[in-house]
Amino acid sequence: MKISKLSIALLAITTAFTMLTTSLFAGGHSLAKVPREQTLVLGWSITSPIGVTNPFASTGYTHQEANNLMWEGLSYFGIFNDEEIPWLADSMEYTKSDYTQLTIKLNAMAQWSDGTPVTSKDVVFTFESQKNNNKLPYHANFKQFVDKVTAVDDKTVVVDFKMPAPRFKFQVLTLKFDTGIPIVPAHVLSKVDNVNEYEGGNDMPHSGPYNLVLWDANQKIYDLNTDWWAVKAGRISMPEVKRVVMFNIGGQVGQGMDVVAQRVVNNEFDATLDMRSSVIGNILRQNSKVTTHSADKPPYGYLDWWPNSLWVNTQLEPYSDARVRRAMSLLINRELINEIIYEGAGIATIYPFPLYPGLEKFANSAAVKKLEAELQPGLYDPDKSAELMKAAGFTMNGDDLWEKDGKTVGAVINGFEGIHSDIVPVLVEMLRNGGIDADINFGTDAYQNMADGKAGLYMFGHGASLKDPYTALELFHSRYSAALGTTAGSNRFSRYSNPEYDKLLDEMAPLGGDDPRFQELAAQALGIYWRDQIDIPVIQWLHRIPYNQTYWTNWPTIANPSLGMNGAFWAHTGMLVVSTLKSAK
Amino acid sequence: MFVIKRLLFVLLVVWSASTITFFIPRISDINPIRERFAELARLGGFSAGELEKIVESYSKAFGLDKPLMQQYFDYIGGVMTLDFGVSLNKFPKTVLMLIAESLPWTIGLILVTTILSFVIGNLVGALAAWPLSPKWVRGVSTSFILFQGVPPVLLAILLIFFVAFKLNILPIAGAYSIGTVPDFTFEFLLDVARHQILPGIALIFGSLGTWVLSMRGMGITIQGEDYVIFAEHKGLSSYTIFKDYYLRNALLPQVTALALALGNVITSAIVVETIFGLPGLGFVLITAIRSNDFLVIYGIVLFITIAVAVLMALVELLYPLLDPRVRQGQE
Amino acid sequence: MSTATLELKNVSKLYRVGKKEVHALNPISFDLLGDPARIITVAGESGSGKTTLASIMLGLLEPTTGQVLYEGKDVSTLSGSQYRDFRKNVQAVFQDPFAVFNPFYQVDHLLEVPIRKFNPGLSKAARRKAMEEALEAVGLQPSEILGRYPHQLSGGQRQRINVARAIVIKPKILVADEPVSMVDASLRANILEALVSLRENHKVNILYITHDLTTAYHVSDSIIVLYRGSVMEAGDITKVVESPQHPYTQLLINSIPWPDLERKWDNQQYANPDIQEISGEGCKFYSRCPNRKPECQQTPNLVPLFPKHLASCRLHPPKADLDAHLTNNL
Amino acid sequence: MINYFKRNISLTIGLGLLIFLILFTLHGLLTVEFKQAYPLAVRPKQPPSLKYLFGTDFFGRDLYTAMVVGVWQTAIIGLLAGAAGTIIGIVLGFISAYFSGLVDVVIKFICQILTPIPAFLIQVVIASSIDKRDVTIITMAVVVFLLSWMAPTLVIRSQVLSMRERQFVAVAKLSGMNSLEIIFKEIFPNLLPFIAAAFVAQVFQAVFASFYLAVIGLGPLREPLLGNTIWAAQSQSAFFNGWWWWPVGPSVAMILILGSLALINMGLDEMANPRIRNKE
Repeated sequence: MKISKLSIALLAITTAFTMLTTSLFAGGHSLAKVPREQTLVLGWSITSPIGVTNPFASTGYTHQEANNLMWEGLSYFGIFNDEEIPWLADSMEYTKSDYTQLTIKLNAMAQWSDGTPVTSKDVVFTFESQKNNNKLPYHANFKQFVDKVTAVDDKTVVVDFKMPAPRFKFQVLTLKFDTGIPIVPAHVLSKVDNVNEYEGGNDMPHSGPYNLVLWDANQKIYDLNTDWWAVKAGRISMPEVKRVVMFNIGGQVGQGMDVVAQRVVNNEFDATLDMRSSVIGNILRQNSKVTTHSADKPPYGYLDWWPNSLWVNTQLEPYSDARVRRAMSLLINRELINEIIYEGAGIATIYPFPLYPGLEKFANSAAVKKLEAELQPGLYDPDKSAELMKAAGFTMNGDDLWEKDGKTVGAVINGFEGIHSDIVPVLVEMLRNGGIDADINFGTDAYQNMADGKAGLYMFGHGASLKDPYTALELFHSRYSAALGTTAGSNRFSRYSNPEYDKLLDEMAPLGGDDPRFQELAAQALGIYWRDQIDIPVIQWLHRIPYNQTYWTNWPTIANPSLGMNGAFWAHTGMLVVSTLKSAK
Repeated sequence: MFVIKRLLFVLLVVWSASTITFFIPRISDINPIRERFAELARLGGFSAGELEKIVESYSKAFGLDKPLMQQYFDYIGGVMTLDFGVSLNKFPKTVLMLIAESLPWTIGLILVTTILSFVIGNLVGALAAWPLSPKWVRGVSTSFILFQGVPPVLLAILLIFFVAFKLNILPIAGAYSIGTVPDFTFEFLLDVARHQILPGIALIFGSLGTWVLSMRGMGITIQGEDYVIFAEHKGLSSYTIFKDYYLRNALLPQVTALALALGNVITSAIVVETIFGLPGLGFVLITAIRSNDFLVIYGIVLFITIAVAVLMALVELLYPLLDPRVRQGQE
Repeated sequence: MSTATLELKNVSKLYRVGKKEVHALNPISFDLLGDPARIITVAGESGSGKTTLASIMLGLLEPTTGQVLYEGKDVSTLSGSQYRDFRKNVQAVFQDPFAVFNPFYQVDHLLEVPIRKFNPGLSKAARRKAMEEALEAVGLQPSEILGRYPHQLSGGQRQRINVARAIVIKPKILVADEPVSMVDASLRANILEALVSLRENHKVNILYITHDLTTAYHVSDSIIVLYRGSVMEAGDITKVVESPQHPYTQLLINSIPWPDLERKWDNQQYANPDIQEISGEGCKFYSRCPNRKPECQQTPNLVPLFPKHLASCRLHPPKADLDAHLTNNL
Repeated sequence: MINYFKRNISLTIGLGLLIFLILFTLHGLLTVEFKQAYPLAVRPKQPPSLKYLFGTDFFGRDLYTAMVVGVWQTAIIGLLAGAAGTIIGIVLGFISAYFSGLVDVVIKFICQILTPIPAFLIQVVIASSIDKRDVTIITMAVVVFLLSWMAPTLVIRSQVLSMRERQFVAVAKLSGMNSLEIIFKEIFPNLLPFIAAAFVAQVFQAVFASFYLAVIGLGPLREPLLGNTIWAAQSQSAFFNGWWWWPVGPSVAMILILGSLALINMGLDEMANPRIRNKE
């Protein structure tokens, strides 16, 4: 055969093959056409397995990948209004003053997408499963606190606690940010042998406003359920978004967000995951229709609940010496961090919790202010740092690094490439300039190193306090202080142990957040956190989400708080963000 | 006999590749299951206390608590039946399912670009060596060798910036337009094709240089062969000599290089796919690497190895059909 | 009774290619005596086993059966000074005047190495002198040759350097494997002359391997005709060439366009070599032989027909009273 | 000599480029302050100017200094991995060809089995498996070398084998050389162009592979390795933010390095294989 003919034939065969297989695997769906102006396009990195919608499925389900549009909680929390939003439950109250009993009253109209009503049976099933199935995420909380769950009638559930549980309602039963549990349909899951391995699929009955209609490696498509109970119940008006497309932006090389940013500029995406501050500024400059939580002003976003510290393994030499921890904190120039990474926005922090209304009040209280002036947790002072290092027995070696017994301070900061690749290199250099032998690790072993306590330093957030500082401070309680060589739980990387500190926390536990005694104890605990430099607080975490108003308006912003929810469509409250959008036409 | 020998050889290749991929990750003590749950915990939604228990129970489910050699034999046994196990990340999806879903994209991209770069590269290489082509043609075509020094990944980055960002004439990324429902219509296929152009160009130019170089070498060697000289003396037109004697004979050995080159093409395709967000094998592989989904990593590495080994064997078996000289020699 | 300088005892070579066995050389025995020096031609077409025979004699190839004895000792067991002695005294001139040169070195290398190895004591000047003498002996200008790289010289020059190498070493036995087949005709006489003078002046025994009976007739004393690994005919060169007994030898000689006008160029049709391959048993020439008979399917022996003239052909009855040993007939 | 360079144009251009790169790096190494290749050293995000020849990046590295150090580190990886691969190749190739028999069969077989395994994939597996705290320039070189010694082994082996059949080897034997002398004095010198070509090819492979690993973020992250710089630029959306000079510099440098190596390799090929020599 002639070469030219051969190659043409080969090309034709290949093209035909590609097309055939593509269409085979895509599986010949046909969906009704929905015009772009009725469609919401979200850019997100989808990692969960195709077809897994069941909230109890272990390695798959995550509310972040638009499954929050299918599953609802008893109530939501509008963080910027500091206000609860009743949802499946009309009310949820502690019915004993020592926080040992909770009564839940469900909405009469609430129903699953297959027409079955949502009843106390579903709530009991959800709670009992969490309590008895150790593969479910809130198993520990239920086991620790819940004594029994009783269905009083079709729409009323009473939860009895083993001990005072003043934060249980908010932490576990209320959906906000990434925490809380959705209610699952008992009539579906009680018939399933292994709920952890049940995928759910596109058609699993759910209570939320959108039905999953297509899911492939590229995208997930949801269509509006016009029969949604919440509209009939008067919770909300009929959503204007007819179709939601969550498009997989994938784990690009170097997490190349520029492609994503450009697609926002091109009006391909209506919203995406959060951006670096330099990038979001450029998006706004290039497309005037795009706005942010703080409109077109820095910091172009809102405070997330995940303030990041340089966590320190307090049991590992030489970090076990509080002077070394303090010396490292003194090397962190928080002003400079604001300036070079965050374009001047005041992101750098000295707290292990986000400054939401309740917490800001606490941070500004006289007791805390006094401690701050005394301990100067945000101080940048290399000379003082050097003094402390000398006092701790270190000497400066020929490479300008501190050394003791021939060993430098091997400070490899373990972090996560996608979210920390701007801040960690800067921290490393700040530490190096002060004589700490620092380096970066963005490897997939970063978490392992934290959990095993092999390394000394980790860049990580505190996903804890939202209303009062208890949960954040409790992270450092001795009961979580795993010995070196054993595994530390998530957010327990400090391995810190101090009876004085524990006593404060134990006394705080049964108290409500607004109790004056609680505030007093919390200030003392924060004082110890600063004094001992349990970890080195670095930055508040911001969500700089671009909101494209070409097709959709009414995004939750400072000027227009809507229901007070944060604008992240991937948070549990994302369902409310999507449902309240208004068409720009 | 020859066929059986080749088959045994392929098996040995697969065995050694699976042994390497099995043991290398064990030199570190990363527990992929814990990493996965830690990531979920980081995203929120997990109270931390019970994490280790969950990890433990899953380790058991995946057989990670068995003795190493037991795991090894189980694993090799699985590989031989194309059972690469299940994905940790996308459980309960099996690795084979993930491969099957992503394979068409990769095959499409690789086949088209490999054939195009093979055809263009060899033609250019042949022209570079052909003594009758004008001097400037030889100069220009020889300079194509410089493409060897341009990694496809760089081309991909530059193409996205200049063609997609600045000129905005081709899609930036993805396999097809957002919100499009894949079906077997002409519009959809056109849409897919448009999305394949930039990654295709990156791959074609990335592998062109090698073909030009080897073809040029081959061409110069062939010129001296008796049959070419004979054809010249027969007074055949230079086009006929170029096409039927020179190109054809020089091209044959290149075919054997094709299978081996596939390994390199796949390497490039993996990174290019990831940059362009095409949901092919490379995309799945990089995602798996980032999430420590080690069974998926092994599975894809092995699958590609098997593919390359089988293709090499096939080419070796089919080669005699293409080249009559070898056909005779073998009998 | 002097010991044979080089003695081949039942030497044969068998190659295995896959399942096929190829007899490159069937058992052959003969001696090369040190004195008087003689030139023996081994003739045959390509594939007849000439080069295999040469390689075995040179110790470059292990025989499958039999032994090569140098001064009575098995060559494969030689070591130390005995080995060096063997190496020095059994030498070769090869066919390809380019391949023998290591392209990395100047041509001097070819002459210098054996001088250094076999005459370790020589000074640099003495070595140079030896090289120059040898070059002159083959009619080359040392100044034009030394310091050059092989590709800078012509084929004829290179081949004469090759012969010069033999002169430098002064072996007792020289295997000349087609020494002139790749050289311009005009230079052939020159090179052959050099070989003949080696025998005359240095008492070198020469095994002249060729497919060219004309040159063989001119330079050698006796001949061995090989066909597909077996000796077809052997003996005094004049006898064999002038009255060939074996049909194969006849074929060879008749296909030479002799300048003698009296002789007719025999154009007799020989059978197609492909029709019938006899492996193992039978006369090797059976399939091509115009005179073949049924009994030819049994392997014939090499037998004396006349004094100093042997042949292995069933067409000729052996003369029992004559010496059948190959050596004694050469 | 000059004539030869005139004839072998690719070798000439390739060597020229390489010499330029070497001079650039050497001059840089002698004049720059190494600290400026690391973050917080200079004003960040500055476009190229007289003060900052190649601009500065988001983190406040001087990109000229980063380039000098990066090319230097790339060269270390390339040379180390290239030399290791070639030396292993020479040793195994000669052992294989010299001892023949079982040793040869085993070595050849192992090489043939490992050859179809896509090395980059295994390198990715290795690089993502080793403890990230241990990733340095040296480990990069080792990772790259581990699966790249087979090609030179096979090339050297087959060259030795074909050399061994050459007549000058038989002549050397007749001239009284022993086997070792023959290998080192007769065969080895003739292999030099092949060894040089194999070495350059190895260096090319090593640079290429380490570059790929670094670009996908598997390199030693703090170092200004060329691939790392591109990785960092990508992860800070350099193009989108208009900091085009950040990724373009290292890209051009990488293309020059790989291009010069490819050209030299081609030139050496022409040298080793006389048939490919330009007939002009």
